[in-house]
Amino acid sequence: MSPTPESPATGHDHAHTPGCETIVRVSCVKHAYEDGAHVDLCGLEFTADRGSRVAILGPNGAGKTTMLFHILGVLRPQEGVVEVFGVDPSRRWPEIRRKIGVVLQNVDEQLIAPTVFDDVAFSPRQYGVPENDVRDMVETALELLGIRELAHRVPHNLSGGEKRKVALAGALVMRPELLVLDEPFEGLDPTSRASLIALLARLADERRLTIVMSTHDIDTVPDFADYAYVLRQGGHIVLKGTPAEVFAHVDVMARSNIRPPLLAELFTELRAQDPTAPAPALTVPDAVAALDAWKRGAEAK
Amino acid sequence: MSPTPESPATGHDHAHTPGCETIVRVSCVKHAYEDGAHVDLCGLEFTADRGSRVAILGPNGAGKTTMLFHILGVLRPQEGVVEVFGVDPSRRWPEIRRKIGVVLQNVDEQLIAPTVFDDVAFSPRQYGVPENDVRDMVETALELLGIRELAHRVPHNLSGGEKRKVALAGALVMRPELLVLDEPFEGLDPTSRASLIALLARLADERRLTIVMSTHDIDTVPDFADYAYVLRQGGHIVLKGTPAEVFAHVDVMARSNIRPPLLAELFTELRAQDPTAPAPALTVPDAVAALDAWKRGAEAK
Amino acid sequence: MDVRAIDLSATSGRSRLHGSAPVTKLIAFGLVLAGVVVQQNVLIVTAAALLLAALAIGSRLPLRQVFGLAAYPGVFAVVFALAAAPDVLTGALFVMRAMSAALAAIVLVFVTPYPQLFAPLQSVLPEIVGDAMLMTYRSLFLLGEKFEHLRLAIRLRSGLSHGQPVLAAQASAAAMGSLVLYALDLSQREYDVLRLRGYEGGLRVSRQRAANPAFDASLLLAAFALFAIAAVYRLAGPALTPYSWLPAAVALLVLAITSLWRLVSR
Amino acid sequence: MSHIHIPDGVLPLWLVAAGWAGALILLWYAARRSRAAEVRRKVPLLGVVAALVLVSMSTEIVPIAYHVNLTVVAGVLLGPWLGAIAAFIVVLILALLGHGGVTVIGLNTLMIAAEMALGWGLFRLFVRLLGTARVRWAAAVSTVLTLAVTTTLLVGIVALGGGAATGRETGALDPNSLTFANPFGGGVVAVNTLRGEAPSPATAAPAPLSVGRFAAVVYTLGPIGWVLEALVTAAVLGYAARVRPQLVFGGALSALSRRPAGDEGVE
Ligand SMILES: Nc1ncnc2c1ncn2[C@@H]1O[C@H](COP(=O)(O)OP(=O)(O)OP(=O)(O)O)[C@@H](O)[C@H]1O
Ligand SMILES: Nc1ncnc2c1ncn2[C@@H]1O[C@H](COP(=O)(O)OP(=O)(O)OP(=O)(O)O)[C@@H](O)[C@H]1O
Ligand SMILES: [Mg+2]
Ligand SMILES: [Mg+2]
Repeated sequence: MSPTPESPATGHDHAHTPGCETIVRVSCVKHAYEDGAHVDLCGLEFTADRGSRVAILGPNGAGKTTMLFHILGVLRPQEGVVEVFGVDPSRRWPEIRRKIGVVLQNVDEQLIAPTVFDDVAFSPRQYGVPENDVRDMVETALELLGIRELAHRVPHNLSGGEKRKVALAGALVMRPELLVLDEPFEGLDPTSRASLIALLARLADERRLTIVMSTHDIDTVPDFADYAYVLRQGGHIVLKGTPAEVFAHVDVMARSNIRPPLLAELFTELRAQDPTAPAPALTVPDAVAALDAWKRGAEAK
Repeated sequence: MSPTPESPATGHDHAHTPGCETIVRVSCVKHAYEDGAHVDLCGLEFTADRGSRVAILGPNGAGKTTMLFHILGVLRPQEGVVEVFGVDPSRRWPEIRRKIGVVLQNVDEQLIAPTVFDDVAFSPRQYGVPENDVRDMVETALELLGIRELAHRVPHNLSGGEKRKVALAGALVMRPELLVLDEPFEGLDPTSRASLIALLARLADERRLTIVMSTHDIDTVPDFADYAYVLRQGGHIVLKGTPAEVFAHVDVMARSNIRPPLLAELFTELRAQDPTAPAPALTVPDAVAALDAWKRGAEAK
Repeated sequence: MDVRAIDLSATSGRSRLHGSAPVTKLIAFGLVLAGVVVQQNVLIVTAAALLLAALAIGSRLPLRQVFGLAAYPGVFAVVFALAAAPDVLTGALFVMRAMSAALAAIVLVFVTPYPQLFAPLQSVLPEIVGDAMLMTYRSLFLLGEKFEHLRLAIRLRSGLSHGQPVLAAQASAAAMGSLVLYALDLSQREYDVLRLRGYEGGLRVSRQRAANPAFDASLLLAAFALFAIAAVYRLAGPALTPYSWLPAAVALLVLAITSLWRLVSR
Repeated sequence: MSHIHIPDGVLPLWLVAAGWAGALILLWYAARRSRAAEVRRKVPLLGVVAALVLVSMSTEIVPIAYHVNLTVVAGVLLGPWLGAIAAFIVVLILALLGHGGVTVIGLNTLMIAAEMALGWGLFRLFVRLLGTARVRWAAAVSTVLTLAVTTTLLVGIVALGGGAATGRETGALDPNSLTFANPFGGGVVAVNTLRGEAPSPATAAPAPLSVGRFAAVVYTLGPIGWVLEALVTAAVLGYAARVRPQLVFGGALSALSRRPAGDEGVE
């Protein structure tokens, strides 16, 4: 029914295969909220390998945040298996928390210390890092995000974009191996969005950081993600694969209330009119090249 | 420097011209916040005519929300003129408030009653409408947004998209003539976004509702807006016109930290490679038609 | 909210007083407060008030807010003095005492961010109290902003209209209820955040250090001198009373010079 | 709320010292008592509720210049021990704004902590008596009773302080509007230091305190404030009980809308 870029992960067996180490695995987790809302993350299995960038897509209320909360051990699965770095995060979070950086949907509420410096220093201090090393770590993290000059500012006087960068610095300060982001682009203007994507891509490459994020911004997915998962209302995981593979399933996406990226839509419609039209390209340069080639082909005939 | 779709509005004179009644006018308003942040909404004049749908674009912190707050009379201009329905909203808000519906950026902050019904009924009750009529008005508003079944739910427990619909019902319940929306699409999935756009378009047509909204979601602008204004960092209004006119100014947009919509970018790049490429089309059907025609033209040669 | 103006001044001010170490300022504040409270001589207390005013002016604090806040306990003291003081001098003493004590506290918070004040207290109070104080600081701004937006939304939806007190009161109560709910949900989300970020007790702030130790030393010296003079006047009492105009005159001079300097160097 | 607006240097030293001693002992004890609760749960809750009380004090119910205090609401959510800690934080921050002297932080902490504890206990009691369906009534009645008791406590302190006790917030008025023209504030403040004259500070003659007169005025005028506070508290708790019932009836600490994850019990 859907493209599966890898054989289904079964148990820990391939956790030690170099180059394909599974960092996160969510397997048919069911969650019932107190007020009766059900999220059943069944269907396909969710996995994220080391160094990969995974996007979770789905309509409002599908269960994206619920899934991330299970990965972070904030929720405990009533049924099903969650494994992060090979352990159940809801039971053994203290063992793995140093390896995980988190930026939640509402960054404002995530900044808890009275200054930017103290906020970024929060985790290292709690883990008992000596104060001198803390200073170095914080400065490195601020440097990475280009916000050293904010160090002594107060969080509530920062702009939305700056707050997001501070939260990201706080998530990256312990040099995590896994970064979990809930709708990191919400409320950012397109340019800030593009620079955040570039930053994350650079981090993922330099540090072999694994990134798992949920987003509604479909058009950024091809630029950013190696893999995409699509959730349907109710939590069912209905698609997985590379962005190109996923977006090819226009019908399944539509049932998940997701419109394909504009370019995918354009190419699909174009093909409906004219079967010789090129296969969907998902980024502007690819699309230009494809269209140009197509038209040249037509001229040549 | 920019396309101006109408002669500059000067004073009230054309307020009685049928079909071109100016509902909102913001003319070189300057605002200084306590902490020293300046927003100077100068440059072009901002106007919104009856029945038109106007989008305000600009980078984070440009002053979009500040401009909307001036239109709503929440802020009082230290310099410059704001006119809504011909009066200064910051001084004579009570006279015009029944004609204006508002949905602010963060819908969570607008839910003020323990049930959806009471929340939507808030404004009519404050105006002293008899309880029987209140019931009718609320039901009509809920019907309009297709959320009758939510009437007795607790708004705090709803999903983000549902909350937004409730807020919109609360804004529409008094049958306003002007609707002011601050980033109405933030956090909505693409399908909800599309259906909200369709709803707003229908309302604007049926009721000759004037809609003024700010947004970062450039790709929805061509579908939604009749006019677009572009703000630069600092508040300067640098562009105004129909979406097609505005998006043609790629250079000015780029200086405002705005990437043009994907399709505009695609066509611009295509033209750079091949000067015979068609002029930018902003919606998928237009684009398909244009590309198809282009390729046919090439074949014919 | 006053808190926001104070925070803005404390975190963005650039005066020498802003730059000195919070501990220094706390000790100086304690000395001044003690001096004011033990003092029986109205002229000496007035001298302290004038010096504090000079400090506020010299540090370019927002004077309207500073003196507005200091006047508030003054009103209470005036009421008390009018009613209970046996003579004008005693009445004036009560008023000046209240106002200079308040002025000292207000100048302190206008030049020192709250967290920096809480940090030294943290070491003497139970851990949970210290942590909760720091948490209150952030929550205050989150909730304050939230409440402002709620009231704005209510106003835009025609609540709080004039002439309908019952409806307006109902709308206010609704805003309050909504705020309480938001606060509770916020505390749950903060719980998640604390857990995810590894919190196990013991919030720390980096202590601000003195930008200019010499200034700190002179500040302490001045505060101690003020306390010493007050103590001497209290102990030596009648013998010194004829000369009590002297400190007041000096303080007035300092105030005049500071004001002039500030006007000139604007 | 019976928040004492006494400036520094007015109350006798022994009373101030006793207040500080009492408050510090309470604080230590409260910190010990609440040790069972997980630190990650109580710290944000304390911060948020203390901030809530402060924010509510800084705003007023519109048509009448009355500012609510939400101390009973805070008490219901926090319980008596965490309530004491929140009381200290609130009073400390208010003192740094010049609202109440720094020296009287101790006494004020005791007053507000008592108010929260009492509000908590009475609300529990009345919910049990009246049932959870009449939460508004339970809230209103317990607020009125709480304020009546803490006002009595205040009269006690005034009596202890002798002639030196002075202006306070009566519970019904915004402190900012406490002017001479205000019959309520002026009355209370004036009467507590007057003997026979009309309660106008302008014509006040110096005299020792009459606790009887003070009490008479407080008990005749105070109820207006109590009722207003009770109405707001009832509305707020009613709203909260409707949306998050477990937080109101179980206390915010006991209620978890989701199970705490793996490493609970850090302490
Ligand atoms: N704390 C909660 N209590 C009760 N129900 C909840 C809670 N959180 C989420 N839900 C419900 O669970 C479902 C999944 O919610 P979730 O937040 O995971 O969706 P989402 O995919 O993140 O949506 P969005 O795109 O709007 O962020 C929804 O139906 C929602 O109403
Ligand atoms: N209440 C405030 N106090 C001080 N400065 C403010 C306040 N509100 C906005 N500003 C400042 O005014 C400028 C314009 O802000 P505004 O919120 O209008 O931008 P915006 O265009 O709506 O941005 P966004 O896209 O992020 O919503 C910014 O520099 C901002 O920091
Ligand atoms: Mg979500
Ligand atoms: Mg905005």
